[in-house]
Amino acid sequence: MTLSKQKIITIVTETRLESALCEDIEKLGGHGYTITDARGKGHRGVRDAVWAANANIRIEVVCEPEVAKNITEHLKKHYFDNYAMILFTGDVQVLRPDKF
Amino acid sequence: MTLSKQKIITIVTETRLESALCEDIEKLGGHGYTITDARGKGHRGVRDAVWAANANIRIEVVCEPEVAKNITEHLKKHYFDNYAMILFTGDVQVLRPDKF
Amino acid sequence: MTLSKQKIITIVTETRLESALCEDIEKLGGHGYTITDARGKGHRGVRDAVWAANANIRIEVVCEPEVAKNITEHLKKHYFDNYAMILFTGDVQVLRPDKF
Amino acid sequence: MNTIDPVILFFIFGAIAGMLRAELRLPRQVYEFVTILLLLTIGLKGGIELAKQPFSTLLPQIAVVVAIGGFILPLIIFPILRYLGRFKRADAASISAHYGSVSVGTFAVVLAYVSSLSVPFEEYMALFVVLLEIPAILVGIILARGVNKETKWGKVAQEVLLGRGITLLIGGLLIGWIAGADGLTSIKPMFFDLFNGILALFLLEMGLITATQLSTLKKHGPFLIVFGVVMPVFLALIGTLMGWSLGLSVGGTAILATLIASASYIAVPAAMRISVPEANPTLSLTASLGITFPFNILVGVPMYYTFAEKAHILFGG
Amino acid sequence: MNTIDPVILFFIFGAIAGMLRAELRLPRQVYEFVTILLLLTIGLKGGIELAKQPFSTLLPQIAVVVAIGGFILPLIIFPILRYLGRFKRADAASISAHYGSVSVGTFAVVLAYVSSLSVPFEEYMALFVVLLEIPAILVGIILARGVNKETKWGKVAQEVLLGRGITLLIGGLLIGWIAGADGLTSIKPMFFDLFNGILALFLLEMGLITATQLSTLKKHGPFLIVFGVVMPVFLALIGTLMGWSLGLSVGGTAILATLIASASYIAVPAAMRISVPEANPTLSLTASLGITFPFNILVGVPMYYTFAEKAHILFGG
Amino acid sequence: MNTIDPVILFFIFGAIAGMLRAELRLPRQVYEFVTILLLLTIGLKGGIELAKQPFSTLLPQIAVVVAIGGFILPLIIFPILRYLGRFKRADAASISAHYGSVSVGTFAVVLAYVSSLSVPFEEYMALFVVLLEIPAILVGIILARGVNKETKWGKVAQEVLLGRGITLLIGGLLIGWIAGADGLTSIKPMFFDLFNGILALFLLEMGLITATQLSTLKKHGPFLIVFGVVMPVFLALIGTLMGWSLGLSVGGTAILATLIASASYIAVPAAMRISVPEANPTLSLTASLGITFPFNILVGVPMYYTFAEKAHILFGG
Ligand SMILES: Nc1ncnc2c1ncn2[C@@H]1O[C@H](COP(=O)(O)O)[C@@H](O)[C@H]1O
Ligand SMILES: Nc1ncnc2c1ncn2[C@@H]1O[C@H](COP(=O)(O)O)[C@@H](O)[C@H]1O
Ligand SMILES: Nc1ncnc2c1ncn2[C@@H]1O[C@H](COP(=O)(O)O)[C@@H](O)[C@H]1O
Ligand code: NA
Ligand code: NA
Ligand code: NA
Repeated sequence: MTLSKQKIITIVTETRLESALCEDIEKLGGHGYTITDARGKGHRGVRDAVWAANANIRIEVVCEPEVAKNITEHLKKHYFDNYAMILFTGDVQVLRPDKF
Repeated sequence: MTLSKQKIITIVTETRLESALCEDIEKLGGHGYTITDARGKGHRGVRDAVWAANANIRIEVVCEPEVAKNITEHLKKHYFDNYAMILFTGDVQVLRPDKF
Repeated sequence: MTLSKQKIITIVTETRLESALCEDIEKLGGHGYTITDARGKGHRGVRDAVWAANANIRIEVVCEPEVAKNITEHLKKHYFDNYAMILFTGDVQVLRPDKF
Repeated sequence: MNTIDPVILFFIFGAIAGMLRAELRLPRQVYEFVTILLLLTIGLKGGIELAKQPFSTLLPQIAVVVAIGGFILPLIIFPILRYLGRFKRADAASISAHYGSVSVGTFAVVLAYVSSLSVPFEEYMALFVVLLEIPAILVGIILARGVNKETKWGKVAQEVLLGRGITLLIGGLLIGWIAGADGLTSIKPMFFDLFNGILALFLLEMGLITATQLSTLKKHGPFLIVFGVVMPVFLALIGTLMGWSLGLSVGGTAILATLIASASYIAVPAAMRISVPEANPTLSLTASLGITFPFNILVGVPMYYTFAEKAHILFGG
Repeated sequence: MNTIDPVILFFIFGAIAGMLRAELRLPRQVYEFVTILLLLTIGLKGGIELAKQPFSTLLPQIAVVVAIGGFILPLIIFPILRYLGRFKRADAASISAHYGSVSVGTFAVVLAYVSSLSVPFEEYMALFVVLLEIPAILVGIILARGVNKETKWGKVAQEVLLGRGITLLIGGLLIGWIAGADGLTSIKPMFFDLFNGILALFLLEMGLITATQLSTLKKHGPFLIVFGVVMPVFLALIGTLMGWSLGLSVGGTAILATLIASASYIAVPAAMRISVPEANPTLSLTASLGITFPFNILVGVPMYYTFAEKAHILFGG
Repeated sequence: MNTIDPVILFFIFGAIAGMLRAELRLPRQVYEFVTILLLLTIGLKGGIELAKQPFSTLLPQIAVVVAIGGFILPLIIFPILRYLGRFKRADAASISAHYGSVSVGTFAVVLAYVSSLSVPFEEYMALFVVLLEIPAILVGIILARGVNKETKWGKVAQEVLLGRGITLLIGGLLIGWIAGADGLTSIKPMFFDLFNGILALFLLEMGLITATQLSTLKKHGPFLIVFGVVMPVFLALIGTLMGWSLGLSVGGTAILATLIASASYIAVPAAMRISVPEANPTLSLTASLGITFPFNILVGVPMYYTFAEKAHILFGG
């Protein structure tokens, strides 16, 4: 069993961006993503998910470093200024690198 | 305060496997797990959690590298071919290594 | 695009601590947090989220190593003995270090 | 009743909204709530009727319906799929299990339909929903695996008998049976008065889910489409004959025919996923949920009612 | 009706509990469920009435209401915000869109109010909720961007037309229109009998949400507060004139006035967030949800009803 | 009423399904929804009755019930647990607080029971649910800590008074009190007609939860089991005497006895978890939820009703 290295990008942002971001991720070369509902607090204040307008999602994408870089840059350019959003990247090992 | 190194395994898969996987994890030496409801997309298409048959869970297990390896191999053997499932491993530092 | 290093702390604990922990995190220098609902199993048994008393939350804080250390020590001192709780730390790269 | 039942309009609305990709989605928990209420109510209704007559008088009927509907029919469906449809063994077995079992949603629709016609029918029909859900699953597993020692029958039995659908139906049946109609008056507003409204919400969501299934239709060729339309009609004809032979009323015959014509999309997929994981779940769901379910509730139910009427005119009774 | 409507008491209770930071929160899925039921029921009621009269007779009314309410009013509101309020272009445009559109929650309250008075009114008013929700969004986008080639109008249209609110209202309208009042009796207990109870739960949650908006009030200075109170009264006066000129009954005039006076807090924020992301969403939400919504349901509705009565006495009709 | 109440059948069904590990689970949000409706309705019912009589006439009753039920009883229970049961100080204090407080679920069941008997009772009893929930918590904290300066009483008060249960009960009481029975007719279908159905769903889920508690029973030895059965009977006897002395009707006496006999499993566990975190929550939950709750609703309620009848025959009144 050999594990190979990949990047994982985690994005926390407004629920309303869900469909737009999913499209973006696929266009930029992500082969999959996982989404969970979330709430939280950041520079744009408390987002406590009491109603849809104030709810967050947490998106994870496991992908090649290159793709991770593209996604990061794309989000920085198109969303960071106007939306509640954070993004961070980590290292993971995966079983089947070809899947990602 | 000394932190010690451990592995974290994250599994994203079909909701229906929940009880089976929890049993497996314990048998293979995992001392705990955390589960959140999720949705997503991968090679087996969109799993948007509109109904139970199409929902994902995200399981995290913090454990010894050895246990992580066992879990990975077990899942690869028993589930990867027939179920929507991804698995990735990362490094974490924990407070009380004896807990995991 | 330069990414800078930060720590990510993940806490899994009883839902009832949510507001107390959020206050603590801010006092200790965390600039934000993300929360998802969770269930799981650990030393204090199965917490399957069937009702509020038995549900978990999963809190993530991206922050400076120093802040991560403070949060860890604070939680260890005030909550570890009496509450179902685990905590682990990992490394992440973030876009705008000033945000965290 | 010349006009279309409003609950069916909710289904059509959901399907169209889904096809247009409207941002419409019952929260999953609401869908589960609605499903739980439907299952409990159907069980309660059945239980009330069971209380009115000795169970033993039903035994012959039960034996026939279960033997034919649950065991023989999936065995007839399997070779059609395997040799005519050229499906893999596991897939043919799984689809046979789906069509040998029944759909609670379809049952609720035919119940609402027959009730709206104000014709009498045997209310204990709910009992058949419970009894017909299970046997086809066993047949399906055996068709896929043979009588294999490796199959963990204990696990399968648990998965099936203690699955949510069966548990709620049986629970409702028992409560209805013990309490009787009078005993249940205090909970009538919740479980009986709201039934059609709850069914409307359920069908709205089913429409949305069905629409998402349509996208997989293209991939699976025309055989599945033809199968999904022709098979329920064939099954309904057999069900009509069964109902007539058993001496059911016209209403009861129509309900039994619909039940036999319906295909499971909750209990059986769950059981197959665990017991025959190599079967492709989208094939069976596309057929049962994407084609047969809408066909049955839009076209089938009134058609099968006509079958029942014709049978009673033709053969008498 | 001298006493305060109980559904309003639920709003006040929610607001107070929220301000005291009580641990009270409808689960989000329950709030969505309640919203879905409200929207469907409002649509169904409107549809039933539409079925009673030829659609064409309504066309002139529709044209006037949409032209004035949806297009002209936001154009009047914009300069007030831009030059009197000194808001940034995007913010002024976004707030104009909110006030040019309508609030379904406020509509439900005025519906309950007028119904409790047992005065007649034009039930097809629900149609206006649908029709007034959209135009102001387009006006808002153009005000923010100019008639810009870059604006993806296709996306905007989809976002707006296929958003949950509009979809459910239209779905309800069509189902009510096709089935008619008689066709819907079987689902009446769920959708009509529970309406006020569901509205009470909705308003309880709205009270809680409103309370969380109050904390942002201080930040945005007194202009927003004055605007949030004066603007709806001004809009209501215009709405009253419109209703009277169109020959609506007193009840219908009050409903139209309230509708025009109301500001969107669901459909428009969602659309603006996507189309004019540089507009600060807390500004418009503070105004529409934190000030105008509570003002309208607590003070406005009875006041606007008096407007309608006065107008009919003054001008006759 | 000789037959068992159907809502109790739902509890038994849930408990059996849970013990068989059936895949049955109300989504948490649905459970919360159902709880919210129960609490609001109980509050509303109490409020309507309060509106009928001057509050001052109730003050003497309130003083007695709260003094004995909320303050004295937990002080009697504590030494039993500490010296007879050999529990740690914190655990004994926490369990005393649970039994000195009350259970809304049990209250709902006795309400349904007495209503089904069609005997009169004092409907303002709901007031006691609110008043009895709190004092025992304070007593419990003091028993655990002494009158400690470190205890953040502000936080405790907030936790308790603004917890969901109390907030909804008080909100309901006030709304019912302000609006009165007539004012609430428009929301009757939701809050009153559905009450028993909602209670049935609540008890179904409580049965499932109770079943999960049973697994912890073995660990905690026979003392807890005996305590969980004997204590409520003892408390009910005291409650019966209290009810009779205060001149309550037979129905009201039975309700008060049941209330005193019941143990909290929502408000108190939450407060203890925050204020006395070193107390083991599974001990108190096993007793109150795993033993006393099922005992009370299955055996206790009818038994306590007999107590009330006997007391009124024996002592007159
Ligand atoms: N330091 C942080 N750690 C974890 N999550 C964060 C942090 N900062 C922000 N978030 C999450 O990201 C969302 C948007 O952040 P912001 O744009 O800073 O308001 C917040 O609502 C939180 O859920
Ligand atoms: N590259 C990826 N990054 C994050 N999550 C993924 C990725 N690929 C798959 N997933 C998740 O894993 C589930 C199963 O994946 P699959 O077996 O590829 O269909 C999907 O439904 C997603 O939730
Ligand atoms: N080894 C582990 N890996 C992942 N999650 C864990 C682990 N141990 C405990 N947890 C989570 O942390 C919660 C509290 O843990 P504990 O205090 O050990 O009962 C559990 O309910 C789980 O959700
Ligand atoms: Na069938
Ligand atoms: Na408006
Ligand atoms: Na008590």
